[in-house]
Amino acid sequence: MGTHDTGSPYAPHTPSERNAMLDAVGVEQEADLFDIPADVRFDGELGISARSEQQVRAEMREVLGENDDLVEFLGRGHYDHYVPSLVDHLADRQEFLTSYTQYQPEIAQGFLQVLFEYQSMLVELSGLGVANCSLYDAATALGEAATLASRVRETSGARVLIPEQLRAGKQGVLENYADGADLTVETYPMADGAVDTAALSDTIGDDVVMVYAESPTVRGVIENSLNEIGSLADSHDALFCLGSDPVALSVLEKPAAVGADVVIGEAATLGLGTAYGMGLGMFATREDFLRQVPGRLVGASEDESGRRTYTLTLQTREQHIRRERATSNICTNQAWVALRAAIHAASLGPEGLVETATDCIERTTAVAEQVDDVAGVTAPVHERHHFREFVARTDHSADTLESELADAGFGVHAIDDNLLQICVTETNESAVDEFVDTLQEVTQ
Amino acid sequence: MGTHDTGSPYAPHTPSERNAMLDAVGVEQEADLFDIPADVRFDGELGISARSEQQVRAEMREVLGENDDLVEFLGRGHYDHYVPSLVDHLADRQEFLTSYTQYQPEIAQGFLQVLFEYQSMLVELSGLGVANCSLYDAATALGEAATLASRVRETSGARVLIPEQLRAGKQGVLENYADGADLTVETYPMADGAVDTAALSDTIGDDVVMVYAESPTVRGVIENSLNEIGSLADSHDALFCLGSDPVALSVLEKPAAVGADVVIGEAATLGLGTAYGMGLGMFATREDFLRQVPGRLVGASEDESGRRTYTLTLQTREQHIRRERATSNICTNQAWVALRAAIHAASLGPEGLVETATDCIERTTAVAEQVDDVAGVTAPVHERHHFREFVARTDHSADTLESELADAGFGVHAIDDNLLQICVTETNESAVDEFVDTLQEVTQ
Amino acid sequence: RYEPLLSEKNSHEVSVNTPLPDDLTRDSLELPDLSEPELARHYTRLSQMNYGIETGPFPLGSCTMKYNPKFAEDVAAIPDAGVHPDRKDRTLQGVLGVYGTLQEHLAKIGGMDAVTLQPPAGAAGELTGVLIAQAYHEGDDRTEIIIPDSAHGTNFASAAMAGFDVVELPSGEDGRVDLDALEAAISEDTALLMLTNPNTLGLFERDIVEISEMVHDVGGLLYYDGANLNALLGRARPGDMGFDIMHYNVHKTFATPHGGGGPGAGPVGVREDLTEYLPTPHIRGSDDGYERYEPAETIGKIHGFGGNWLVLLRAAAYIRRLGDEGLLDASAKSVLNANYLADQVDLEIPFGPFHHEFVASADDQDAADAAKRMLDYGVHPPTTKWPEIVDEALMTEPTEVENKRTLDQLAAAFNAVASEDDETLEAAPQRTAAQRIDQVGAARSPRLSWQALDKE
Amino acid sequence: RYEPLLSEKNSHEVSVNTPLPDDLTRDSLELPDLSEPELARHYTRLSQMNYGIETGPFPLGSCTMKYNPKFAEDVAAIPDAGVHPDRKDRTLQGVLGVYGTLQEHLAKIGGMDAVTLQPPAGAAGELTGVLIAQAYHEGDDRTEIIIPDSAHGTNFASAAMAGFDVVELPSGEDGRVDLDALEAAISEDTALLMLTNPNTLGLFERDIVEISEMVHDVGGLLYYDGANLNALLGRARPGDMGFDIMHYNVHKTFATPHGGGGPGAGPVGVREDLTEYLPTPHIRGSDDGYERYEPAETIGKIHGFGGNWLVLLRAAAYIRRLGDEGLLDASAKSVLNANYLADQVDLEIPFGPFHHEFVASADDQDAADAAKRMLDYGVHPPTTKWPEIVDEALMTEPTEVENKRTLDQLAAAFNAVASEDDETLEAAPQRTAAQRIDQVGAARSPRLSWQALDKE
Repeated sequence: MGTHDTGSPYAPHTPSERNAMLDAVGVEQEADLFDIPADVRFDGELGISARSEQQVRAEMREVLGENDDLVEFLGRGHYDHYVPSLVDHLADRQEFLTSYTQYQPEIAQGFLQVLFEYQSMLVELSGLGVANCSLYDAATALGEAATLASRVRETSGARVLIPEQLRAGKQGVLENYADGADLTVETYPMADGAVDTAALSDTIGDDVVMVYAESPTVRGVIENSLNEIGSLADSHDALFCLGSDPVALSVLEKPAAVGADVVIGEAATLGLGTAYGMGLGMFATREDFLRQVPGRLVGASEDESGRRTYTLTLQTREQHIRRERATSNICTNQAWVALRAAIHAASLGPEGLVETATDCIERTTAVAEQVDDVAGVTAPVHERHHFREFVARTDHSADTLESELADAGFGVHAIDDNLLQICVTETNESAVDEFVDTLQEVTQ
Repeated sequence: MGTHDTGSPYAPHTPSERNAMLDAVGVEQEADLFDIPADVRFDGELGISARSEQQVRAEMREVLGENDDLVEFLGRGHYDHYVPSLVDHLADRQEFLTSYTQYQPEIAQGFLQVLFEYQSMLVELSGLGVANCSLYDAATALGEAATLASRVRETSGARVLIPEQLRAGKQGVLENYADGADLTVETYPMADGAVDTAALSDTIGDDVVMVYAESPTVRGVIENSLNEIGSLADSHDALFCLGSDPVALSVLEKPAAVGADVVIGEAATLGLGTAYGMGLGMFATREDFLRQVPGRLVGASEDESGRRTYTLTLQTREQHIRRERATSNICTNQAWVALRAAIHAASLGPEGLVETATDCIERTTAVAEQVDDVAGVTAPVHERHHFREFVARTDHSADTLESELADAGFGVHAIDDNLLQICVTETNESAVDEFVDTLQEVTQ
Repeated sequence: RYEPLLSEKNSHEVSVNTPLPDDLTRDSLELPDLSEPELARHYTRLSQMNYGIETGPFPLGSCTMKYNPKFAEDVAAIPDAGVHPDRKDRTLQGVLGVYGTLQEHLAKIGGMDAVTLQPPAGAAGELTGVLIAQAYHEGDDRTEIIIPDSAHGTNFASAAMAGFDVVELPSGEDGRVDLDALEAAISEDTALLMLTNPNTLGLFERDIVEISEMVHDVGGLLYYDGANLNALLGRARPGDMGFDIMHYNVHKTFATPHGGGGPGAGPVGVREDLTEYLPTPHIRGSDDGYERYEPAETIGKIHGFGGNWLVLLRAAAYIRRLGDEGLLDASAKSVLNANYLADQVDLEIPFGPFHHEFVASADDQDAADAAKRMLDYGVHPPTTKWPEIVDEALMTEPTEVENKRTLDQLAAAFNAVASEDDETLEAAPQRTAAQRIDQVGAARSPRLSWQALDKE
Repeated sequence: RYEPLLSEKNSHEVSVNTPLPDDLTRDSLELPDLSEPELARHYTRLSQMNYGIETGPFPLGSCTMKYNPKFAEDVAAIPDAGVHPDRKDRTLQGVLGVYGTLQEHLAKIGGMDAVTLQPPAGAAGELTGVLIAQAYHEGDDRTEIIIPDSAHGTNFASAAMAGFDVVELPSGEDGRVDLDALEAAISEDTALLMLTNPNTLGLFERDIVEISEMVHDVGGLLYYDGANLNALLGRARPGDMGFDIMHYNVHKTFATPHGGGGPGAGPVGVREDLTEYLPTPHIRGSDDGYERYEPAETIGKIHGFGGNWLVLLRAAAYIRRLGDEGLLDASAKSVLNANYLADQVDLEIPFGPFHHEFVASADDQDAADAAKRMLDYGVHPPTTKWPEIVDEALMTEPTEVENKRTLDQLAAAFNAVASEDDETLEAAPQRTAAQRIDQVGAARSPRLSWQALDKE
């Protein structure tokens, strides 16, 4: 408002200040400072009209209000957990939110310590020796795992094996990362929603760089052959990369104990809630691969006074120093989302985390039973243990059901002609009864 | 969650910590520390069941969702102005929000300076020499003005004169304050929505302690005889107390210039928005009444190093020191709301504030014209200048119209058999056309 | 650390031009004129010169500085809470529902029959209570209110504001009400006896039943100052002790933020036969949901509208979060914390057994100086020099939100300061944003605005 | 100032008991176990040991640390924004509408024909652009990407990640692209030339039209690194200069918070004939509103879902807030600020005329030490020792959000440090939460978790 109302409201110059500055640099107007040849100068209008803060807020509320009101029973790699109020309020402190990468650690001890604590939590959850302080999301983390595998593996090879049931986006990102490293991505079969280890055994060979498996899988199945997969990979000098998430890992067997060399996954299951797929790439690996880890690492150190401090470390792996020989091109990462996840995990504590995860098992079983009770619907399709979500088979077209449920205010996945996938957490469980009733109606 | 899940989630004691502490004080359990005679011990249940944070938030959203969705054209002493995002974000910093009264100024310089700046803004707006750093609301500020008047007036007297058109709640609070000071409250007539100065002249006498007038009035009328009222009061050695608000004062003649001895009003027109009547009592007065001011005052000082600092001052006026001889019983005040108002005012700046106020004049005129165009409706009823709101007369029962408009999603005041009052600011102006259409329908 | 005033950064005088006649408007307005980035830094830096409950312990006796749960802020920000009070009741069932439920919860907690939420602070609650007593006694010629010498200053001021004479009751040697002194003070002129229990020394008034009978025998009423209610949550209720009227400090007991001095809320509970005196409007359930009504003998208004709604809303959320078990635990841990801290502190504590707070004596040190020195140890000091019944009082209330480590840190600060000399204390604080501030000078030549500074 | 690790405060090992068979679960989990008040203090204190843009100026060259408007945070918190990506398009018109509009706005700002919002950061944007170039050249045997020596490190790494050979282009004596060197580097093997303009010295590549023709003549494409776009807002557009592909750094140019390192977002714009290579899904308007579709020749996925949505949403709000006039003013004031600050600084600035940033030389001082010493003057230092074309570089970008007073304060810090001796610089910083940190030692024996510390 007022004096600052013309131009950017975030440029603080008063007219007299501006004039004094123009005088100091010896020009009449800012335009005189631009050294842009006339033929590439832009004199047109962009056609974006300025709005007041109040107007933009109202407009954005209105536009976003175009989203239908749905109770979402959606998962498949992006999940909603209740985020404690504490997380928002602390993460929004400007000292965290508006700070930069910690290249001056002496005035960034706070963020560095949070990231160090985040890494430590992942070390506990994965059982592996080192975790980085974030990648973009699970998919890019999987891509980085493959390129790490190609760098650290002693024998040559080009194949990366992934399960046939996998989120398409994850596979797509992996393929883009793999291409540049001259890797090829192949799928191996699954049986009843889990890894078909016999088939995997047939497929694997010494030219396999990395085997990827998930638990829980994209269909919510808790994989029961992780040990076997780990051994298979190991026997071919292939890395075993396990996909999971911090909530599941709080109760599942430690990845390190089943032979995982890398753990990736979606750590935004803590701290963020649904955000149209925005995520937080978890990445942990064995200590001996330390110098091949992509992304930033925070380490403990001492300052001149001998006190413990924290700093970004091993930066010679990174692009701003090693350039084309860097372990990855990642620079801007998801640090603030990692901070949110760390605060959320701390807020739950070990009991809260285990309780949340246990609920994801018990609740899913209970809801699958309810869904199974609907005439013409079978659930879960896979006779497996489930986490958060499960697949149901119906006599109807899944697409039609998805549409009809959306009209009734519920979101589910149609994953195949007759398969629906349903995800339940503490944030939508109160709507389960109503959902099941509606499912009953639309399948009649 | 977890260990802290039993009992208060905000008591941090782990079982082992608790035991160590019980050991140190030499008891088995906390109950042993209570020295409550058995006959007044409560062993029953309160019957309030504990809920998770998620549950309470959901429940509160649900309960508050029982409010109908109305576009409110409501004012009469409680107003909605757009509060910039900056206000929420800065005021919510815990250093402000969770701090105590500034009895240790050395670690409370931040809040003290904000309150000092708030006082200074009110000094500019009122033209008076001193402003306190908040009272509860306009009504209690009016009550305090009356008791101040009874203390500072040199001749004896007991009558306080108030306009006949006044918010009932304001009069009610004033009467409670007046009673204890042995004052009586009397109304004087108004003519066409403004003070009937002839009638006031007839009513006033040397036994009048204080004359109160408002601009804008409860009906949104800008009073045009303030000078005359000020002179009348002065000629009887009565104090002239003017009721207004900071937005209006940014364009209206300075209260000091029309002879006001005290300015009170609702300063939560800045910084708070509608909050079911929660407010911020503005209180400014002449410097010579300084030692009779109710509430807290922040003053500038120096610290040992000679640097300028701020501190609560003149505390000998206050109850915690002077007890029954205090200028008021007020202790806890509305400091944080004052902080919000100060940030809001700073955010607008002088131009923004004047613009907001000017809009309150121009917009109200325009909307009154629109309403006047509705067949059977006359607006404004008073041939006066208006601020934010105006009164309209209809052929119908105002109560019925109020009800029908509520059903259609609009809130207005029914203030008399055939009078509606309508308030418009930047927060509801976008709904004016729809409102006028609806008014047309319900008055057909 | 120093942050200039807004007015020193950039001030701007604008001309005022409105559609109004010139004689109704001012010519110009001069106020600070800064952009959002500059303001964000200004207030952020100022906040960094301020100590809040998340900065560290805040053991101010009688103030009950608890941690304020973050979720309550989110509850207060629910858009449906931002409504105007002049809506019709039927369109306002959300707000009225919260009022109705909170009234019930507070009534249960205090053992009262009805509760008004209108008083915007504890002192306003006191005035409400005093006015209710006045209305109840109407026709009688009861001019006196009895208040112990150790009571909060607001008790005295509130009584005086309603026109009563204050009769000060000297404390007994054990720090509690002296029944003989009470006997001497009490009479047919007694309208009200105002008590805090536990009192400001943290002591439970063991003779409360007898006191209640004495007051009621002369036809007076008994008022409970809720400042120390945190000690009794779920364990004892003023209503059960014979109190007729009480106020609750929701910004103390129910963890709503103190906000640098306010807003708070001071709901008032009464026994059944005083219900009709409550301020108007009162809220009650009806066939059509909740409704506002005017009690038959109402004392009228104590706040222009319905009180500090957003504070009440936070308290409602807090009470529901804790429930019976949480409230019971709050009193348990607040009393444990006070007793543990007292045990660790090497100072004399003349009176006991205390509950949620204790008053230590700084002995031959000046308590105010000792407090300033505690600032240098990074903690907030206790309330000082009050109640006067203890020499150089350090009135200390850690509340239930502190853990053992923090209490140990606090005790270390107490003990370190106790061993220091007067010179060190008088020179304190040294490690704070500002050094010792000249409060006498500030009061001697008051400068209360930047305009006053400009005049110098 | 020192705050213990969460694990040092209280750690707790819980047994894991679930309905799962034991062999699928871990036996126990050990993590910090603290209550909300303790956590609130922990993170609040940590925040107090961190410098943000509201703490003071943040003139990191190439980083564009702007003030992040508060209202954009409120926009990102609108409940309707918190949705799952697997909804059907017709139930997701709100999100898709924001995508559609932001795509259009960015296209206009960059002079591009289509924009994807999927890349979650600038480097991901680069990779996207490189993959698009690769797809465009499919069948050709173009193996090289040319990058100036002064370019951001990510350019090199992104090119390499896609399997290209990097050809480094030496800067000319004037700090710009040397056309002769380019002529020598360019060939039929050239897939892409990646440029920043203004470059990292703040200089506009005056020969950009000629450069563009040279690249296009050999069949290569031209890529614009958007890191410095703030200098050109509304004044020049990469698309008009001949760039075929570009990325935008919304966390730089469009004032979304850097978040201590991320998240950002790196939308990529392309000229019309590259539209079909964009990542999938892309968003377009249709008769039924907005829809997601798979472009015919898509490079596939660059993020598992649709990118960093909540960052994009903030940027969308910022762009709408500023509009044409605000964007034009942002570039004006950012360039004015850089030039004014440079004028006040008593250091050599070898190259010019610069725009939004300048690179000064610390001369015979170590630039990194000089930066540490600047911390003692309460400001954030510039980027140091890069680009290497300037000895002991201090790469400085104040952005448009600083006022004259702050720029003067920054200049005073530069100048004060410039006059100090090496000893002082090497001992710096002294007035910060931590003193100089041993980074060499941290890398030599990495301790990257509290578990690693426990092992010591």
